[in-house]
Amino acid sequence: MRYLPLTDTDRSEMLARIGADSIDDLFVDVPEIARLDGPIRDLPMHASEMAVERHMKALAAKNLAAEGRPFFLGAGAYRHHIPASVDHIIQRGEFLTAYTPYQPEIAQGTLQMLFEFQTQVARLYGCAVANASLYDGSTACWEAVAMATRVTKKKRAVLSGALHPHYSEVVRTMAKFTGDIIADARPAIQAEPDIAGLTSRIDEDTACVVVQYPDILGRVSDLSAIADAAHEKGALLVVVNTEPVALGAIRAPGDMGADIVVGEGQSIGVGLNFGGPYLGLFAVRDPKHVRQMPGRLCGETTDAEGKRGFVLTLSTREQHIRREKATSNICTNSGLCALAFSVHMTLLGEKGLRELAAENHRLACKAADRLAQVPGVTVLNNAFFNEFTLMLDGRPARDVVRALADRGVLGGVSLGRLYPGVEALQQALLVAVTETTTDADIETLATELEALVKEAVQ
Amino acid sequence: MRYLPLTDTDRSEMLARIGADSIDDLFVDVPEIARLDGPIRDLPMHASEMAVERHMKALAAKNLAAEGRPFFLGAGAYRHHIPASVDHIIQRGEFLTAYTPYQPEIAQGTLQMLFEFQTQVARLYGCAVANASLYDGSTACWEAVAMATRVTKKKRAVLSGALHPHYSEVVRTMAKFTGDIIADARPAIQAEPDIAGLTSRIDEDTACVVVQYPDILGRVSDLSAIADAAHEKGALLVVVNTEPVALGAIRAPGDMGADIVVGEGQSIGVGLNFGGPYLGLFAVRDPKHVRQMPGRLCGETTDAEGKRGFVLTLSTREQHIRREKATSNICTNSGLCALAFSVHMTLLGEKGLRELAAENHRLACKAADRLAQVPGVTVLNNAFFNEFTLMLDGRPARDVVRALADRGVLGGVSLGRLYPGVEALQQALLVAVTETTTDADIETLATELEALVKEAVQ
Amino acid sequence: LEEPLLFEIGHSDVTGVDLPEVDAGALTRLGGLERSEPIGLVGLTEPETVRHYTRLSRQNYGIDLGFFPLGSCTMKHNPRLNEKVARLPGFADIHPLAPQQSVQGALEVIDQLGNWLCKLTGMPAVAMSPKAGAHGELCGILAIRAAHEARGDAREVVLVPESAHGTNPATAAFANYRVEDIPATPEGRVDLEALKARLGPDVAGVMITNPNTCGLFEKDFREIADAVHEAGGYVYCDGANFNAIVGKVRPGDLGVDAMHINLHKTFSTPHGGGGPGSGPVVFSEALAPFAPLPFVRAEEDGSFTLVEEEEREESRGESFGRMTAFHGQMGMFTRALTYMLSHGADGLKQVAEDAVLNANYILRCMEDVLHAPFAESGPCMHEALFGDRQFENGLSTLDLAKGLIDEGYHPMTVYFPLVVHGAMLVEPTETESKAAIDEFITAFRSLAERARAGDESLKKAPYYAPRRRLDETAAARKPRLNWTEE
Amino acid sequence: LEEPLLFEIGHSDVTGVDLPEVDAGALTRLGGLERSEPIGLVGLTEPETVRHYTRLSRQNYGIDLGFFPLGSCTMKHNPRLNEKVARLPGFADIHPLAPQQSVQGALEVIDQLGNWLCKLTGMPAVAMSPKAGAHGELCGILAIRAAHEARGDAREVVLVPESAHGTNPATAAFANYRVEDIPATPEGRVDLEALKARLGPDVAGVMITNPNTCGLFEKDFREIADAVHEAGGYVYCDGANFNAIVGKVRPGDLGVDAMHINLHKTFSTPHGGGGPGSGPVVFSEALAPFAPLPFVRAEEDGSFTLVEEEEREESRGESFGRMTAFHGQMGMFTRALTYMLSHGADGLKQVAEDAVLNANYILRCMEDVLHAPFAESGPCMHEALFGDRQFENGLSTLDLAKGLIDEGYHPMTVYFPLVVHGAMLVEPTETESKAAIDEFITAFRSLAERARAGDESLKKAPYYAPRRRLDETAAARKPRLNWTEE
Repeated sequence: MRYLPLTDTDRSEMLARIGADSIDDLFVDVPEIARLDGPIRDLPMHASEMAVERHMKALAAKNLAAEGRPFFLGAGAYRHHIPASVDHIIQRGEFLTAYTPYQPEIAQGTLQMLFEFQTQVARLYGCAVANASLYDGSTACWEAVAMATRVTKKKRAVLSGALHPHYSEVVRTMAKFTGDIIADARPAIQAEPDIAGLTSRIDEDTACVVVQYPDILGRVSDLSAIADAAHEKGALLVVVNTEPVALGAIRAPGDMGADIVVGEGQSIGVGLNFGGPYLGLFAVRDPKHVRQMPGRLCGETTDAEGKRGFVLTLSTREQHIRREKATSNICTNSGLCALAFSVHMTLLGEKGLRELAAENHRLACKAADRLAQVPGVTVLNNAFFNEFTLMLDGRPARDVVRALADRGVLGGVSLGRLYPGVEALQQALLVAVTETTTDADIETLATELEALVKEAVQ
Repeated sequence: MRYLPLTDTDRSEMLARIGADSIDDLFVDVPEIARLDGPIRDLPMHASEMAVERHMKALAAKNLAAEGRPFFLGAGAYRHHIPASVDHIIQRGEFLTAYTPYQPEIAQGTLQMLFEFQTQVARLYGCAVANASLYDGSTACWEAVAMATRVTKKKRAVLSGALHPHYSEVVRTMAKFTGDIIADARPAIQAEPDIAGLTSRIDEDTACVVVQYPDILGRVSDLSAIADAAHEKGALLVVVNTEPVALGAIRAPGDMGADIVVGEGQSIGVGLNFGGPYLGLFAVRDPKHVRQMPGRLCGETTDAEGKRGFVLTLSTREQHIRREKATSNICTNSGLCALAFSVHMTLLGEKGLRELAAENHRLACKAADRLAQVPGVTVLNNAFFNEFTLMLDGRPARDVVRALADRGVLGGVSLGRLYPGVEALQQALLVAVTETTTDADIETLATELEALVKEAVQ
Repeated sequence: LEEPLLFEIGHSDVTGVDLPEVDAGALTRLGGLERSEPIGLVGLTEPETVRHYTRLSRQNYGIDLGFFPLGSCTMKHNPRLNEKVARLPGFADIHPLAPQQSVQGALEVIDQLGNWLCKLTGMPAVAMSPKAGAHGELCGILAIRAAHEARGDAREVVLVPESAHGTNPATAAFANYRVEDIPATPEGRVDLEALKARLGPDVAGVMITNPNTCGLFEKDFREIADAVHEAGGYVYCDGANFNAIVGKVRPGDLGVDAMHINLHKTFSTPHGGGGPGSGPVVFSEALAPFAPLPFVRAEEDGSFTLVEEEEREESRGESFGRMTAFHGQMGMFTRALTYMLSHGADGLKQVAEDAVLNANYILRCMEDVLHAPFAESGPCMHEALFGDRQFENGLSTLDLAKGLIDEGYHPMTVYFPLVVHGAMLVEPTETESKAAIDEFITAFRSLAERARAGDESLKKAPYYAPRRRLDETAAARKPRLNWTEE
Repeated sequence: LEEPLLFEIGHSDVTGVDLPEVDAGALTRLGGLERSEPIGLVGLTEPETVRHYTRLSRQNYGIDLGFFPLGSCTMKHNPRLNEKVARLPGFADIHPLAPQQSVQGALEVIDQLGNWLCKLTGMPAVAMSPKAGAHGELCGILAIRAAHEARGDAREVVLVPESAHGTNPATAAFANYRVEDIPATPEGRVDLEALKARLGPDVAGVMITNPNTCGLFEKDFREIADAVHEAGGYVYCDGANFNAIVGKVRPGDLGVDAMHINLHKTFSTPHGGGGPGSGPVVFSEALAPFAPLPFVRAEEDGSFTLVEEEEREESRGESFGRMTAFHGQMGMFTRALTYMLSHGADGLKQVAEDAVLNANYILRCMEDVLHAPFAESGPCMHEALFGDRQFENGLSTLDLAKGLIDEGYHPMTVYFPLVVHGAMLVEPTETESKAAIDEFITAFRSLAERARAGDESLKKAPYYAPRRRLDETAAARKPRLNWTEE
């Protein structure tokens, strides 16, 4: 019991001080019906570090880790190189084992970091204010819809068909209970997003329009027209971004009129982790909306000696003060992931982020060109950042993905998995390319795809 | 150039302040003949972290790492489980990136750790005083011989034939230059060490006798008789230990009359690392010998306010003060490895070290019994701790080791490799067993050995 | 060592990564959306970055540095093995949408961890995807709403004790319920009779924390549950304090319908300065069918399936849907499972016992110098509750808390629960040694005595922290939420 | 936060590992040597261990915390990639005596690193096994002795400049040479004429540091080398300061016969509070045959062989033997190679340029307030040397050094080299930013001015460190070298 410092002698002395005969005297308030007579059955007893490490390594070995093999999965989670110093820093005990900084005098490390993080996110998104993080992109998306209904006092949200289907599903799930009305759609398989179709769905009852940028098919397009259309009807434009690296190459959502920008921050500093923990980013363009924001905010102030310092602020929005009137029920968020993001972003800086984005785009263009040469494969997109949609002749993309995995190639995400049952989308394969992709990886994917598509067509 | 903070603007400003026109103005004192006109040729240019990591991982992947495969190598380096917290602690920047603690006011962390380390080592060895570490066991062994010649003012060292041959070789190499006389021998293949033979070689000119415990064949035997014989002739007994875990089960060398105890500390906290960095341990039984010791010593003192504190002390023995009259030329030693050792030893404690030793011995006995059942295989030792010698019928152990490696089994160290050309030792295989060895590993080794020995005999 | 802000030391043309220079000509297919304006970010080289954050870290207090008795937050040691395991490429470097055949080990981790949670709580089902405690509460409340709706029963009220965490009422409100308070008895527990009286056809359920936030075990929990069930409602148990009873009591035996478990509290995954957490929810048979997607199903052939929307109909037709994009906090799952395997069933029982022992020891060593409102209500569980009623000269809980900082401790939780004046909630956890606790008691007693004596110097504490008291009012009045050039 | 000693908080029956209980019956074959007495060790659980060492660490200063201008020690940033690479199981979890077929990648690392070192120094051969700088010196001197002895030439003297590191004379003495000083010119370099005058048939060689410890490049190095060679001696170059010229100057072009390279200085492997280091030695054609065993040989088929005693005759018959049990500091090799690949040939050149630029900048920004004895001797290399001649009121270099601690800096190297009164050797390294150096200069100037003004308060500095001045005399007079119960 290597994590338990009390010795039996300690325990006896402490029981004596308390005036209890045995440890069970301290559990007298547990009703008899619920008292257990020993360790819970059917579970193993304690084990050495070595034995546990072996067990967990055996489980890890059953997974096909991305490193060293052709890997093209994206659709909301991206594999980027994370500098070694990021992990070093987040393992500093003072960061790792600290609590939420409610005692600012001894939490300036976390607080200053969050202040810097908020600044980085706000600038990346072209917004005025960002919060100190939420759970992930999808829950941030729902929080944005909820905030829009609070701000506009309207209850209808129009979701773009090209919003990540998991994100729409989260919004729909939550809205079922809150009574909000969600208008959503499936993506149309076409080279350009249907902006006119989307704006035509905005009406006077609309609280917000939610669009993804780049969208689920990897397309990028100007959002200004949507912003104008939304604002005209008194609705807010919510923009979702799942690949922050893209914003090193393309215009910021805030600059195109987005009112709330949310996204997944995982690409910067966090790693794939099979889906979590990730990092929800949340920012607003107009500072007047700050008091409707969910989540923690860190602000600058001074201490009793006049030194600059940082504190959590505007907490009257939050559940621990406002209880049922809070802007969100969020308490724990993604502090350590925010740190990882901020450290990685600091290493990148303006220059590095732009170079990283350029490198991603360059390689994605290269991959798109190569894959377009494969007989039976068409690239759908005109424009994209580092992810695009392939249309495969004759064979459901889902099968192709599985067949590729059998050959050790993680070839992409099939739209069939994301949209089960939607016939029009079954042939579509999402392919993401990052700086970690090699020319050899692209070649392998092309070759393997060629074989599989040919096989299907024959 | 991610490690270089100066910008071109900085460089220009600084050159201007210095009054130089170009950076090459600062290298004017380099003779023209040696000035290079650009980066050195035939070497690659700078590379991204990702590219370098890939390169190094590709090299690492060419090695057969021990984990997860049957592994029985020892002979001076042992594979033990190292708790994860050890590596966490040694990566704390305040330990990792500190210098030798010459400024004690801001190095109490390192210094207190060394004071604790010295205490741990002294107690483990049954000695009065241990130093703050040397490079490794083999160089510590040489330093012990050199110290014995200083103390006794005699120049002859008698080495046991069962001293690790690399250690004897280091001593012989050094002695060739210092003019010391080394009497050494090869190990006799027998179940018990030849103590009488060794003591008979001690004469009045002998500065020290050097024995290993457990010895190179894994044998353990009482050292008292050798100590007595040495002391009778005015010689010191130097005891070498290459497996500190053993001292959790068997008597301490200091308690049997050893005057200087040295050893390799790698087993506790350090890891295999293909031979380095390792950790030289060095202790003396009699405190009067302290001023003849090599290497750093940390001592307790007080500061100007009377608070307890620690400093490097007795540095008049050392090269940076005494120059050519120093007790050793050592400067850098193994600080971080000493920290790893000390942390691991702290986690073990008296109880854990004894349990660890017992578990090693239990598994080694189990392995010896199982391997003794293999036809054509004999266990040489009567007594051993976690390593013993197998005699193989009909086939040089060296070939067997290679054939086993082809099958993914790291089956031991052949004495043929350690003693090339010594015919009598070619059939001997050293097998080490630790707590990391599983029953399945033992079974695999037995099965594979059986096949190989049978093949040879046929 | 003071550390300037990143934006004061960084530069837009400095970077700590070595990437190819931007070739503007390569940005060919961005649909005309190339970013032309500066983003406004700054960079540092690696040496500067490591130093910036190392220096910042040293202005923080963490468990690694000392005792951290934050009540209800369960600041226990974070084993380093857990950190190592979570970083294995087989767990850290796999994609949430990878073909299931390629992530069988990951699905098995989720299955094994779920199995542990079900056995430890005595509940039949578990939802693994909630991202933190409050998300778990939402998960539980949504399942309750879904269950009621499934039978056309549109109940509107959730009952919550006054002493509850703020997340409870916030969650219920977020799920569009009206929140009503449950009164407490003078001894600090839920008033069973008052609760029974309030039950009725409009009450969807109750949310009760057990052990409660006064640090007491709700003796009447089983009767409460029976009464709620009889009235057609469901029982949500806030599992934030499960640390006190893990391995000793199974909530399922007390009639719980849903309970979240904070892996970052009871099961030692690190708090990280504010997250990430992980809040799996265990369910009773009644609520299990409504649990969210996706979930892991163990197949008879030993393989594992991640059940997503596609199989919704066949597998869990009544699921209320998806709460988050992927399938939960894998990085926390691997850590928590590692922790459970390390402790085992016997060790986890000892965890609860030692946590409770430590808390009672503090309670009994302090009650003569500090107001302990529920000291007579029986043993406390894992935390001891005090109040500031006996302080003089206007000194308050806040002053004592800041005084603790000067003694080298993190303060306890203050002003929570709301039911006690100037509440101080002290939770030692099981990973503190007796020596550490004895030292804390000495410091805590001395501060309590100073506060009772009206020592005004406490009003300006801390004196020895990186900062003196910070002006939170000014921060809120004129918020400065990011850096701008003066 | 003060931290007690391990032996004051640990217990003999506490452990932080979970191992099977001792079954005394299992200790069956120990030859009757079972240990019956207590060893005297104490243990801590993991939470206590992590806290003990974390708190200790906070009483240390490292580069990660701030500027560390220790002259001749080259405290540069330690890249975290290097740490990660060194821990790859393929490097960290392989045995030194593993069959060579199973460690080809490790041998290739040694070969690649050796190749980098040869190319960077312009030397044909390298010995990789020396464990640190001083061990490398020994390696070089032994090769020199072996070379002389091989031709029956028993020379007895090694010439060493007065300004040399203490390891130089200690090494020569350890190899049984008599050490004689070489005088210096007033401008801080070796006196060429005096040296030439001393050369003769009894001189085995010279040991010269270049750049030297006065921070100057030895302009006449080539002529010195030629003279030594002509007299039948060899030239050992102490490579401790290679940081200043790496990628800019190849010592092989200057006539060096042997030079060690401190991987923990020039090539950024961490100092670790006192090691481990790594000191490979490059050799000229003349000395190459005498280099130690073992070494790595690249075979024509692309494989690598570790040449050990077995092949001594055929491969390197004149090798002076083995210096250490195995084959060097692998853990440092992987880090150093990672560093070299990261910088590349272009980056390493920039390393030297920036290191020299930073040092000259400090020299020129200080020379008006601090005695700079060799300021007129030309540009300094990677370090700037000052003296305390202008201090008043008995203030000395030590006082200024301790004053720097209060300003948040580690002191520079003090009282070395011995040739300057109250020497202060300041080495900024290339990994400091201009901003960091400017801040340091401000603090350093202010202290220099206080010392010149005779500010007595400096005599009691530091005031703000974990300890005030420690009594080193008392420590040496009555040594307490380990813990004993009072």
